[in-house]
Amino acid sequence: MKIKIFYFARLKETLKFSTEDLELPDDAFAQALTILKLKAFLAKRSDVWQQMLLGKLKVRGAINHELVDDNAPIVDGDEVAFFPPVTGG
Amino acid sequence: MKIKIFYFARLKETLKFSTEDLELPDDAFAQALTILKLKAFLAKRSDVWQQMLLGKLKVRGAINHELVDDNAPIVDGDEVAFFPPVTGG
Amino acid sequence: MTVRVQTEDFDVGFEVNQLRNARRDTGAIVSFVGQVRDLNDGDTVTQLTLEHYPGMTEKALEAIAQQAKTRWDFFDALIIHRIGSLKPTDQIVLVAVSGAHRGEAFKACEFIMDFLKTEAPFWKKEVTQDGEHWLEAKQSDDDARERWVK
Amino acid sequence: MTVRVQTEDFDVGFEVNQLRNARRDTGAIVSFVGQVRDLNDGDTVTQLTLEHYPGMTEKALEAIAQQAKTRWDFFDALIIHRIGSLKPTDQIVLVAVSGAHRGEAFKACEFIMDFLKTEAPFWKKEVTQDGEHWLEAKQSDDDARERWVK
Repeated sequence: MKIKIFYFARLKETLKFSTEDLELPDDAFAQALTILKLKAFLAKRSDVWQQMLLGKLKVRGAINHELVDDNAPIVDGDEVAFFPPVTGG
Repeated sequence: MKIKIFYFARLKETLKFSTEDLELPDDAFAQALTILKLKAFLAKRSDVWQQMLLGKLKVRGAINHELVDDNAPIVDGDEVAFFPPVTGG
Repeated sequence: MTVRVQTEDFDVGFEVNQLRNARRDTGAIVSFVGQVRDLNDGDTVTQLTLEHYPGMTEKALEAIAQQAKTRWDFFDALIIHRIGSLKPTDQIVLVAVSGAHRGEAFKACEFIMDFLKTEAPFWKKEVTQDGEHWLEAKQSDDDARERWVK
Repeated sequence: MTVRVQTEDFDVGFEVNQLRNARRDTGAIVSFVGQVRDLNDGDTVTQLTLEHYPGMTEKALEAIAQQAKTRWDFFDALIIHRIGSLKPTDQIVLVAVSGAHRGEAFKACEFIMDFLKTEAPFWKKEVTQDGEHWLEAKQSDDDARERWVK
């Protein structure tokens, strides 16, 4: 499966990633992929990733431009985004 | 005692009075004058006055530019006003 | 706190900018503009005349703004109310409140409007196709005011 | 319903007049303007950068306006939010709501602001004398949002 991931604000700056295309083998993991499982997967990349995605910072997820919670399922072709709580207005 | 009375909106238009200076003998009536007693006093002038001041129209009173209730006392030199419920804004 | 009762129209953008720029720590400006509707209770309105009680009006509006100030934390409030002869789509009233944060500014602005509607000595007379008549006070305005005192 | 996300400033007077004049039965326009404060948590702010999520931002703001529409009776809503680099006293956001009556317009405007603050993907980074840092989300904003869902 192929997904696109965007990172914003503190995540983007610290991870030095604004966007990436991620390709995963179509196995059981991919078929049961959720926001939380994707966070855990990415967190294995390094301590910084671990810290940013599963650390003290509350990270919110969006799928295809909709805010979702940690259990939301991710499917092939989805646009996923991770970002800290919003601070506009 | 001498007081000044103002009438507004429907009262002014129907009574054909916008303002008047009223002089009352300094008797027991004047000494115990209230908004309600003044209304009753003025209502004796004619059916129209009776209708406007003690009829179906809710009439509010003010003394020296402050909204007051029917029992508010009126003293010499006061500026009294009668008007329907307000409709600004 | 500024209160103006005037026949002239007002410029919302100018007034809001004045409030906004008065302090560099202003974070929020809430404003209300009321305008003459062309329809009221199904009648087509062609003109509206606003009468008031000179002397009392300004005092009543200032008292309302002061009362708001004792209840909410805001920087400044501006009240402009027009009098005289107005047409549909004319502006009647502006209430603008500046503050550090939005919650208190929203409440103060709505409070001022609800009390202005029920305590400031203005009276509206409408001209419709059926002639002219004084507007009746609305129960909904009394109810709106009551919310703040319970 | 109109949503605009832009780097340019906006003109509150112009926008409020547009809304006001769009319908002759408009009786009330409630608007909120947010501006960059020169002080935040005691630090002097010299600059503010607003990042957002293009594509999602517009959708989120439209969804908020639509949600307000299902809850209150108003005519139209306008949301303008600036992005990019701003300075103290710059305008950040405008929410304006037009309607027949004030109560519903006040509620809709405040509702839109409370949800914009907690659901629209904007992030603020401040530059102060101590360097730059991302702003933290505020508990008070979450609380403000919660009032509408209980």
